[in-house]
Amino acid sequence: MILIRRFEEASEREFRRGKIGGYLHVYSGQEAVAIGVISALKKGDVVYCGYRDHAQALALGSGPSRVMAELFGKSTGISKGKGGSMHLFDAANGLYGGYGIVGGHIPLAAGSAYALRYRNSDNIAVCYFGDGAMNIGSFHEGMNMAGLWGKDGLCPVLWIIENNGYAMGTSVERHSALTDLSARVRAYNIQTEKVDGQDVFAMRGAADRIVRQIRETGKPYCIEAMTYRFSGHGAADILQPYRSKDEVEKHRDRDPITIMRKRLAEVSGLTDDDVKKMDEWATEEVAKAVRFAEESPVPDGSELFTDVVAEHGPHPVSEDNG
Amino acid sequence: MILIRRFEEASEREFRRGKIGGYLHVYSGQEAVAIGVISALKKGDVVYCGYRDHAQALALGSGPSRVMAELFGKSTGISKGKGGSMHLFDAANGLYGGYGIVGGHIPLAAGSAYALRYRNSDNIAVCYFGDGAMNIGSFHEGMNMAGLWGKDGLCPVLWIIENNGYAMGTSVERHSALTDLSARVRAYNIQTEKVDGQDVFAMRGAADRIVRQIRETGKPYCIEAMTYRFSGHGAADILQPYRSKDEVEKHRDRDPITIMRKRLAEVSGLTDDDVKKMDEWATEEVAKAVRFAEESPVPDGSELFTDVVAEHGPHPVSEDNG
Amino acid sequence: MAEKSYRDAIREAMMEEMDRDPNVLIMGEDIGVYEGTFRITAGMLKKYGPRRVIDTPIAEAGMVGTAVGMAMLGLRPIVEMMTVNFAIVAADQILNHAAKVRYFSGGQVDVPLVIRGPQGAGVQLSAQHSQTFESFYAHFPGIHVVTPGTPADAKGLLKTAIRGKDPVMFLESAALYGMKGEVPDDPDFTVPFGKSRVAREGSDVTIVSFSRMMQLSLTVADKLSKEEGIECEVIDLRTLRPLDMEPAYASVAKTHRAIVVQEQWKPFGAGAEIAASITETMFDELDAPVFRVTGEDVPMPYARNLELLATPHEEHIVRAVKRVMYRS
Amino acid sequence: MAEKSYRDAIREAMMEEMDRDPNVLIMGEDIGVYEGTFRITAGMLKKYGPRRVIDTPIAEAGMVGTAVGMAMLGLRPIVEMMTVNFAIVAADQILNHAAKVRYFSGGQVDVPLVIRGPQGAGVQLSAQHSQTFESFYAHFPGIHVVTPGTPADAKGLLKTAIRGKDPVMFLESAALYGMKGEVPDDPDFTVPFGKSRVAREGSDVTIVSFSRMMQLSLTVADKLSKEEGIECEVIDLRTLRPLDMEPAYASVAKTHRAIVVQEQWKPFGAGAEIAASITETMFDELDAPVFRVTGEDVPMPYARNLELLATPHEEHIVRAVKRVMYRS
Ligand SMILES: Cc1ncc(C[n+]2csc(CCOP(=O)(O)OP(=O)(O)O)c2C)c(N)n1
Ligand SMILES: Cc1ncc(C[n+]2csc(CCOP(=O)(O)OP(=O)(O)O)c2C)c(N)n1
Ligand SMILES: [Mg+2]
Ligand SMILES: [Mg+2]
Repeated sequence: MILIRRFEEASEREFRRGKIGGYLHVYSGQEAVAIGVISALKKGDVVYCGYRDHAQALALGSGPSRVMAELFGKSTGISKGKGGSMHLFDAANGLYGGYGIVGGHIPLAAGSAYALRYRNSDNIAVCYFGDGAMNIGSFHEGMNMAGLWGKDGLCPVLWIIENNGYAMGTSVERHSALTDLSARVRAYNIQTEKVDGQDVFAMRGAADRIVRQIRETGKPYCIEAMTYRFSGHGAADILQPYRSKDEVEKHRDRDPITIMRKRLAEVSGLTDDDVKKMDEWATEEVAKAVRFAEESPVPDGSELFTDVVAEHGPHPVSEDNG
Repeated sequence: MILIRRFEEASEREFRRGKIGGYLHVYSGQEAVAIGVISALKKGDVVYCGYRDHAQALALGSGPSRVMAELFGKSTGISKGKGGSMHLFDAANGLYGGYGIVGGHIPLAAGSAYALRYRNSDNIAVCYFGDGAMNIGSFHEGMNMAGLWGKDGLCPVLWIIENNGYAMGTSVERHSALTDLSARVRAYNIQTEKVDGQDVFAMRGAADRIVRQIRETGKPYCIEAMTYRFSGHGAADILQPYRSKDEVEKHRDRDPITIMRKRLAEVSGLTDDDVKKMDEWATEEVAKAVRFAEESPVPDGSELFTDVVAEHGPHPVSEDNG
Repeated sequence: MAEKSYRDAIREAMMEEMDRDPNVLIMGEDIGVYEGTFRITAGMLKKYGPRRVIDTPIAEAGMVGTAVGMAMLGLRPIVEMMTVNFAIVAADQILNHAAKVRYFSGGQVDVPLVIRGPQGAGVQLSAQHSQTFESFYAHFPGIHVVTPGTPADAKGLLKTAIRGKDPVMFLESAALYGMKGEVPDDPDFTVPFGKSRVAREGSDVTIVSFSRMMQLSLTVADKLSKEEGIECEVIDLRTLRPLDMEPAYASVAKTHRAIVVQEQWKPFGAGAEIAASITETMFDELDAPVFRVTGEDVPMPYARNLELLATPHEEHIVRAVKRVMYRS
Repeated sequence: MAEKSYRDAIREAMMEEMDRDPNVLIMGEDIGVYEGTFRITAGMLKKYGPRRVIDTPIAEAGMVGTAVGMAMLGLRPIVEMMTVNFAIVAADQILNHAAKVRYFSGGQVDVPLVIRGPQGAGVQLSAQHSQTFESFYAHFPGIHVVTPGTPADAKGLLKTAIRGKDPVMFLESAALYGMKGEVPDDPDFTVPFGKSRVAREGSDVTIVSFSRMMQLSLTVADKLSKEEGIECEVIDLRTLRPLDMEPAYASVAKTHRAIVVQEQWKPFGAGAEIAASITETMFDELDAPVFRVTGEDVPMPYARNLELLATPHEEHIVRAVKRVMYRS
């Protein structure tokens, strides 16, 4: 979690330095939601997220260097620099993206869950999405199909609502007719549970139990993680006219890292010194990642034309362009 | 209702005779759902439906002749023969269509409701859709927006689920994760009520009360009408492998026309003779409609190019086609 | 070789591939219990069971999206669209997800996904149900667009689609379902993508087309040959993405005249790409501009007489052929 | 006349029309409290209140669908798409509902609806966020497709769109938002649809384009004039549906050579229609085939160097101009 925080701070910095382009959506404040669940998974499970995906990639073990290189658009990035921040992808580690169309990935996760069960695996799919994503058609269609397939034990998917209170600048009360978002999920015959998304132990505890249940039953389940983002929606969201400084400050009291530290101090005697060491390690890892990204080469021009399709790839129009 | 039944029988007959083309979806068995609600409306209210729309048009007063002419693709049809069975439209009488993409019309109704309130009218919008339509994204998006706007009294819309148990050949249990379809609507903060869709008095009673409430509050409301279709999904649905003859027969016991007759006999002394007269009248009306449709001219060829856009209409390619 | 309908060819292609590869499955609305609105999938639920023949809710975006998720994990889903018109509600899943995930993941996944169904006008289904979508989908890289015009191609191209690694929009012509033709018996008979074919040889005018309009062009070509001694060479494009224009170019080098025939609206339709490509490459060989025969630029009307006016017919093709021969 | 940015021109067009007509309202994601991702709607919520400036949930199909319902009852909704890419999820509402209801109702309703927002590549938004959609929408009858290339046109065409009776896809170029230009002060200044304009006169080669690529073409034309004495005539199409090709034809009658410049993928792109139309009508006047300058046929990559390779640049236009002059 500390690594994620330092990573996100660095990525915001590098964005301002112009090293990172496009849109950049960081996870600061929500770390426990990624870590709490992903640490409960096993090899072969697959994870889907939206464009706010750095934390999931790091939690799955993609490595800060390759993730940062992706943000820099370098050939050493996890997607060879072709995807960028919104489209992190690391199939070998179980990360199946990183999608930019809000809610578009939700049916994909249901389908992957079906595929796992179709092959009689006990692996599961996990799908992160925001509160705002729950208003788009693909959420609805994906949920209903998951609920239906779940009746036959054919849809082992864990839905995670990252309820951070806002879709960009629109608060939950202003974008959803009913603010009890879980109620919507229950209407598809899917069990739900609200969990404190600032407390990694609460998240992990729930995840352990629920993941086991999903593996056994093949039925979908939904965690509504109540969380908060500390940064703007994206790097361009400077003014944040939709919330007050006070509100943000108040939520900083429930920083998931502080909560984790306190708790670890209590149960396993974590000292300030330990934390300092962890912090130094994280800072150094991230600095290394930035150096790696900076020093890596950009993709070769020929990469433009690869990976479009497996066969019958594009004819470069530059050849006819005059 | 008798008129509707006779009309639908005639349209099925004329379809078999090749006088009607395209898809044909009749309302037999569901008549009380259309009549019960539409009879409770007033001038200026607007009604939306899917492709199963003959009954609504007749209930709104479009007249059997003009509706039948539309099915025949004649210039005297309510849409000049351009829409056909799936796209009945009669704005003057409040019918705003007639849509063929399942669920696509649901947001339209919410928007029209908003427009009515925006202008401070106390008119309302009514929107019919099937159980199967509740699985598509536009249902979800439209419902949530209605729920949201309803919070400010800006969405006077009455949703009518025509729950006839099947989406084409797929039963509710097989297409919806939760068969309590109203629960889905409540998840958008919309009040719901299940009503016996075979009993026109039950429908009318509920509609009277609910329509009044919607006019007053500007908030959406949803009736789940429990009904059944006696004919196939469409004229092409001959085999009906998804349901047994027995099942259909069982439901015929609850024919809305029989229920209405019995009830009227009880409360207002309707005699068999009265019914016979009504039936004769309806049969004659429908026969007239068929004659009218048959004798009407087809649209003039020039009509092909009108009504595409208000300005900058199409250039006939037949002029360049060789 | 056996004589088979276009419909049966499609059905057989699917069943043979399902027999061959347990990863192949099919999903769609009313394909199982109901046995398919066009009966393409009749008997399949019984034979393969509900895990492999999935009746879905009315949720085209959900269907395609879940299929993308299946495909990335190695299954080979076939998604049946009751008609291709309904795929518009899934356009984002098709064009922004299926067609792009290979690219933005840097090639980490295959997406072996076939989306298939009937399209086209002709039976008074009016404005929302009568469209064809070849140019709509073929504009986007990352997805193949297939438009078979014969039973043999329907079978061979569908097998290629199912065995491939990429998403495919497999656009069938509803009007051709009943058409019969010779289909090879070999269960490994496939037709490659990106290989247009000369459907009929001729020396006077090149007609470039695909799907049902290719068949109509053949009819016209035979007539013109018999009645007026005009020999048209008909090129069947078969797949619009990848698009193989070489046979068309070779033909134009011989005939010096070409027309394109498509069913749908002229503006920004498939014919524009074909005509522009021919001109770009074969300008010096052309003795006349490449004319396009297309449907009228209007939403499809319901009335039978109007519908007939809205779609291309034999005489339009005849006129265009004569026009490029400066005989009109 | 005053110098204004393309962004302010759009903003002013909307506000003037909202002042003029209480039936005009605007809806979209984060246009109110957030004041718009591109700040086009800054201050509008405050000025017009939440009934007329509606922050919507993330539900593009719902937005367009509700707006169609409003428009049929006489309101004039403007739907802002945060970017036009997101409109794909509403493609069915746009193309099957907004564009067709006038027709299948036999002309019983007007649908005065404007769907607007930025599109185009250039700031590393990668595959799902960098597309342009002119040919995608312009293929369908029943909807106008507008592609303004200057601040004056942005304002004048948007006013025409808002005052009209038909649905309009108003495709703005995100890259032009900051561009300045003279804009007439008259609050009734409008630019009609279907009137292409000569953006620059020239006698050697006709360049047909629209939106940002039209601006790029102007830059190239000036350079070619100064550096090589080649005089290009640049035609700005302004609206792709209705499409007015007359000025392009007139120009080709003079220059006998033409190229088309578009940002998006070549296959089945807007350039194909334009090139095919020119050839169809002006074949005998052409001394060279009409070449197309387009973006590469790949989903947009994220890396800056690849993105630059994927989009058309000055040198591509220069090369195409020289090619039709047989100077390459
Ligand atoms: C279909 C679509 N519409 C709009 C957008 C623009 N957009 C990107 S993120 C976002 C807000 C999403 O909010 P939420 O789902 O709550 O996720 P969070 O950003 O809070 O994690 C919007 C509107 C988009 N990417 N896709
Ligand atoms: C988006 C879309 N998908 C599929 C269809 C084909 N289709 C037409 S009606 C129908 C069944 C609808 O069932 P329901 O909503 O329950 O209405 P009912 O016919 O029972 O009145 C289907 C699948 C369609 N018209 N639109
Ligand atoms: Mg959120
Ligand atoms: Mg039903």
